[in-house]
Amino acid sequence: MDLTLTSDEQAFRDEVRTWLEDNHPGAGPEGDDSVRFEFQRDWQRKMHADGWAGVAWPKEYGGRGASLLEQTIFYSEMAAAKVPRPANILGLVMGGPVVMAHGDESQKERFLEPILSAEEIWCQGFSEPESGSDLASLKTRATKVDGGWSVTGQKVWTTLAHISKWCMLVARTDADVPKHKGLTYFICDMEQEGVEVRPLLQITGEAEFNEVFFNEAFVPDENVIGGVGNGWMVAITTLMNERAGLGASAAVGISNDLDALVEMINQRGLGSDPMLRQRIAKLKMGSEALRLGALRSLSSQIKTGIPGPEGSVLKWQWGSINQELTELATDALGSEGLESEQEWTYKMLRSRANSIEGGTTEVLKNIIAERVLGLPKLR
Amino acid sequence: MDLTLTSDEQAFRDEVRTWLEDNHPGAGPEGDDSVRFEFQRDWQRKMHADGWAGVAWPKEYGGRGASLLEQTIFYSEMAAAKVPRPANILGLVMGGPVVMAHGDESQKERFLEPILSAEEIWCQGFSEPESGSDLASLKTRATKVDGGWSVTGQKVWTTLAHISKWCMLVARTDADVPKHKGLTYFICDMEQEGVEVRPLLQITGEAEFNEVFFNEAFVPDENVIGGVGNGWMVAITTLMNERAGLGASAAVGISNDLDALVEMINQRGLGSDPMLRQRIAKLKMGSEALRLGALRSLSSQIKTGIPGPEGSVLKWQWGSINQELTELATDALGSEGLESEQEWTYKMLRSRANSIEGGTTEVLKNIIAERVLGLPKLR
Amino acid sequence: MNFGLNDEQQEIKSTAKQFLESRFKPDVVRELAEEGRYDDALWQEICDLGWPGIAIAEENGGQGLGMVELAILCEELGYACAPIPFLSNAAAGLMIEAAGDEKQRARWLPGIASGEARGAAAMERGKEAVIVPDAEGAAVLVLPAAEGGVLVEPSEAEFERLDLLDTTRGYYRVSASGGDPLGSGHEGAQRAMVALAAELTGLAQRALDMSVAYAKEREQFDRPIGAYQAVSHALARMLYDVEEARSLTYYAAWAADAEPDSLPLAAAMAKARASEAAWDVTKAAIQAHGGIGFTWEHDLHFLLKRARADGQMFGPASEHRERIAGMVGMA
Amino acid sequence: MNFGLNDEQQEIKSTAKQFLESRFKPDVVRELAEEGRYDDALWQEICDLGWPGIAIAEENGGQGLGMVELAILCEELGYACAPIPFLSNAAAGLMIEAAGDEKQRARWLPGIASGEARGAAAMERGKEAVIVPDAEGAAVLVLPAAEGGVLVEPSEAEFERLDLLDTTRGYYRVSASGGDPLGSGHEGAQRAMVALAAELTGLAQRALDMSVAYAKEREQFDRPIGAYQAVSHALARMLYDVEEARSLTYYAAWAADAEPDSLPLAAAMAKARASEAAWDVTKAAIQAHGGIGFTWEHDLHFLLKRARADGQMFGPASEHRERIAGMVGMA
Repeated sequence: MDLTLTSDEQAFRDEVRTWLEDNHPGAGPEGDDSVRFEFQRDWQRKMHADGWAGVAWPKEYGGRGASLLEQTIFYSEMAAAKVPRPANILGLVMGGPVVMAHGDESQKERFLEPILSAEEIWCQGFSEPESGSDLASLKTRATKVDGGWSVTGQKVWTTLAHISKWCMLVARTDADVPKHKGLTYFICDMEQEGVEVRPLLQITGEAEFNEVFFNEAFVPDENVIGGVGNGWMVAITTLMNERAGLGASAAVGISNDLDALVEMINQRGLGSDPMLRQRIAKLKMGSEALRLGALRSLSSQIKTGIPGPEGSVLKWQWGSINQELTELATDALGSEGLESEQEWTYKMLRSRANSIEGGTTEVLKNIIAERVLGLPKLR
Repeated sequence: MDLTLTSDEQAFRDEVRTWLEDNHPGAGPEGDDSVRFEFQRDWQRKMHADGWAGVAWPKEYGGRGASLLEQTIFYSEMAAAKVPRPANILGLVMGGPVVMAHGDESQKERFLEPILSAEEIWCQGFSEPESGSDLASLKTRATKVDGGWSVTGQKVWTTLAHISKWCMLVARTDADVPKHKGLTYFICDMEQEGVEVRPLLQITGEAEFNEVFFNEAFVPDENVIGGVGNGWMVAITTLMNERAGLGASAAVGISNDLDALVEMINQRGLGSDPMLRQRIAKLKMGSEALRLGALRSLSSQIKTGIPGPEGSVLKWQWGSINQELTELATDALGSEGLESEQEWTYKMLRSRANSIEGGTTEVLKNIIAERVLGLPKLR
Repeated sequence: MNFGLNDEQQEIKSTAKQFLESRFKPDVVRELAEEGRYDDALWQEICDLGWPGIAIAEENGGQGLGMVELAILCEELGYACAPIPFLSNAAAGLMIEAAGDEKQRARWLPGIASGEARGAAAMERGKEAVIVPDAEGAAVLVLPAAEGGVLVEPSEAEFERLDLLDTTRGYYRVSASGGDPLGSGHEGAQRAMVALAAELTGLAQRALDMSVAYAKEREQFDRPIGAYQAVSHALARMLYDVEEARSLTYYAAWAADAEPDSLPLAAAMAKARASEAAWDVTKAAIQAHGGIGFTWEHDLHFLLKRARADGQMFGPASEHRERIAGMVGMA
Repeated sequence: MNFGLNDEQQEIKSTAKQFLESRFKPDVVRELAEEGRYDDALWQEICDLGWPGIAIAEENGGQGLGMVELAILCEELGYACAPIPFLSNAAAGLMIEAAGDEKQRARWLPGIASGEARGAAAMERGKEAVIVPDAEGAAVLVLPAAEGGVLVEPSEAEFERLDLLDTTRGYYRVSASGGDPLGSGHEGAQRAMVALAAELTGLAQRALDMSVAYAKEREQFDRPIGAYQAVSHALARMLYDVEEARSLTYYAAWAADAEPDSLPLAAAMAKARASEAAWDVTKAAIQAHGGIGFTWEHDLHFLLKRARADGQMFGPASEHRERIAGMVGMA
């Protein structure tokens, strides 16, 4: 056990840190979504120019080929430096990896480079109104037509859909087999008539997500990933990619917010309030346990080569800590915490989704019970 | 809505109060179980002599025929005066009522009076090691023999078994029908060779409960209650009796303990500790909510004539408040709270069973979900 | 002893529920909340029903009923999440009736009771610039002062509309100096806290009912989600919270009129418990609904946000608990 | 960077687990706990393995390994719920090594390392009459003093055996005056807190493992209770608690040797989190077991009671949280 970085690891961290210092794009412009998006796209281009966009991607596909630990260092440093997310985040962490893992050579040729360069933005079409936790029950249908597939159905919670070129779409291609088996994974062109995107307002008043309606949208055969009928398996791999390595940078985000919270409390002269002190200490322990849990999980993944199911614990921890942290902030603000324009109030409302998005806490507990503890499956 | 007592109700309360003042037996002797038991038996005899033992029983069976509200007043005053329990508590609140509801005339003749007078103590043989929450899965078997039934099996959590004359015993008389249907309710004589009672030590070190082993114990036909095969229905009625009306007196008990706790905290100079103050306030609210919830439930039962499923909420509240209260006490005691001889430490350990005994909290939540909220039954 | 509603109270409750259900349909509430306004015609209807004066003495132009009846209305208004300037007016009435002299009562209570000259009360104690719901359009403001409160006419006050997360009600920051002092004492504020607790109880009950309905209907993995203990036990816990809030609230409402010595403690308990219950229950309701509960298009967030704002009025639960500890003898 | 055990540490862990499993079988633990005594032969075996000196420098007669290795042993001893005078001796060693002068180290550490002349340390800071585990039979006692600690020989101290709920360990109330003062500083106590946190983590892990095994095997309503979310989600929560305790504990153990500046905060976090985790998890384990978990004949209560006693040593979690708040800048 040794939490210090080796000299190689330290050199990598220093390289990242220096690069981030030299290239930090600043807080970015205020303004509407499209202004913000252009800012993030420029940022990703800059990252890509210096070989940081695909930090986790193998070199042969234009990535940096960083090790798991290096990826963790990179994401943590990004979070610590408070740089923006790259514009094509879903392409980088899901779309690219799924094409690399399950795509054929011509798909790799076609799709990978524009992901890195942010020329083509990606979004994810898994969730549907009727199938949230129960992904395999999805109803969007793809029917075979000449040269491809005709897709009809509705997806929801689709981040970035309105600016995306490609959608990672899972649809039912065979209704006559058990529900996990009839699914296929497509890369669907969003720029066509059969695709309609509507913004989905959240309780915060923002539209971070979209609903996407497919009405006989066309997907050519060459955009099937992993073969017809293998959609479930391909999608599950993608979802696991979503989890891996994000724990450590999420912990950095929490830690940043906790620092800001302590400062806010002190500024208001509440730093000696015994109840606030207890709650801050609990958050500190939670935040540190999250950071350390992510490192333990990473160490084990480096050793064994496979991401363990304990990623579900990290996601659960993160959501619950973030909810407690932002609620504490609005509590400390008193009636100011009721104000719509208060950043902490926004964060508190936004945090209510943390126990739903990317796996509800209930589903995470099921996963832990079944896959970590080995308890019998709920029938 | 009017929480004040009517003049009749007030008169009844004053009568109870005066009688308790005049007849309070004191704290009773220290000493072993049998000394304590004799003390409680004497106390019940005194209650019976003045017509208070069967306060809820109809007059025709030697009871006082008190209304639901009067019963509540009576139990609450008992709790407030901190008098001991009558020795034959299970006979009074379960055995008698079940005989009155389901017994035939000769059974009423035979069993009721000795319950009131505490000549014959009763215990309850429902739970088994393999069937805790799932009562209907019980395995104790009664086989037809000449003139009666031969019982073999094991019961557990049997309070007072070692001093009981009679056991309310549910056993399987027909293994060939679905599990709820093959049960029969017996009154089994504990004073026979086929019955062996072993004390069951709890984590407190006490033996409040027993295990009872039946080895071809004999029960004559005339001791079947409610007919062969009707044991489930009879038992369920009995269990409902266990809940009704106890909420209010349980709330008085909590309130007494809360007063004692505040006093203890003040004595130790901790009354200004902000965290203790928050926790005490929560307990006060919980304690009051329990008292008031019991009164609401009672009012509704008086109006509708049937005890509602909200009794499950009261039991849940009570258990959780008592666990928090006793844990707070041991927290406040610091390292003194580790001492085996500390009364609060005993109470804290004992309270861990509050969420298990008389319906686990998990089962109570199921009942609330299904019967109060009308949610679909867990399959 | 009857800790249930009597026939007349039951009648008030079901009439109110029915009326509010028909008038404050979800799309009406949504429209008003999104536009941050009230519907004058609906307010007029409610005035015609005599609700604003329900707990005001007949001699002051009210119906002369009590706190229990007012709590019933507030609970149902909370249940409906009705955008209506009811609560602040009722609070003003309670405060003036409790601590006003004869002249003050005669001057203001008839208008408050009829709703024709509304009052508005600060829902805080002992602060300087205070938040007053529904201050705009009120004929009189009840603001906190060192000892009890003070009556201020709108022309003597400055106010600014606040942009709070709860848009089902208008909130204003009011500052004023001087004014016409009320007598001392906190009874009026305590009564107003009970009314607020009743509203919170109603909000929580609504969130629970919506969740139960959703859990019966929504299916995942081939069964209704309400058949999973992960969901059903969470709903049972919501019931637990709502029931505790309701017991303490109605006890406080009853005590206000029948056992005034118990009111300070009872009101603090009701407010603290109902604030917490409504917040916890509305949060849990969003969780039970999953993604859809997090959308603007679903109605839950109006309940959540109002629960948050209500919970803050007259101070958060922790402040009341601190006082409760003192009242039960912690020293 | 590797936040996992290296091969040597893994070897220590599995050897310790295997050894303790074979020696401290449940009926052995039960017998010793019920009689409130230790088994000298078992202690001798542990001494022969060199465990008491694992973290003591070689020059002082120990093995010269570090806090991580000591934490591994403590976790396994907690897992076994072993009645053995290990922890107090280890704590004494840590305190003397951290704050003793050369003479004090030379005099006491070899005996502590070999286990032939045990030490015993008060697991409290800055009090008068303190509780010292395993004081009887110790060659030297480390007691708290105004600045750091003081070494007292048993002949100079009065002690009384206490009847505490945890009977897997001997607790004594010790009072003494004078003695041989150690240097100042809290490092030794902080290290001892980490050892204690490791024991608590082991206790919690054991309670979780027992609960998981029971939930797989126990059937109610025709299925294993572990198939019900009411049970399985509670067990998932127990895992959450255990994992947080373990992460913070091993971090603190690593920091003690590698990053001493982080130790004060890390030790406080480890102790606070592990105390709470062990208490919550052992309570939840009883609940998961139902009635049988509440019986004396089941082994869970030994874990519960030791978790309670350990949690109290060096002060309860709330005290540490108060200090943590200060260390993260609350002012």
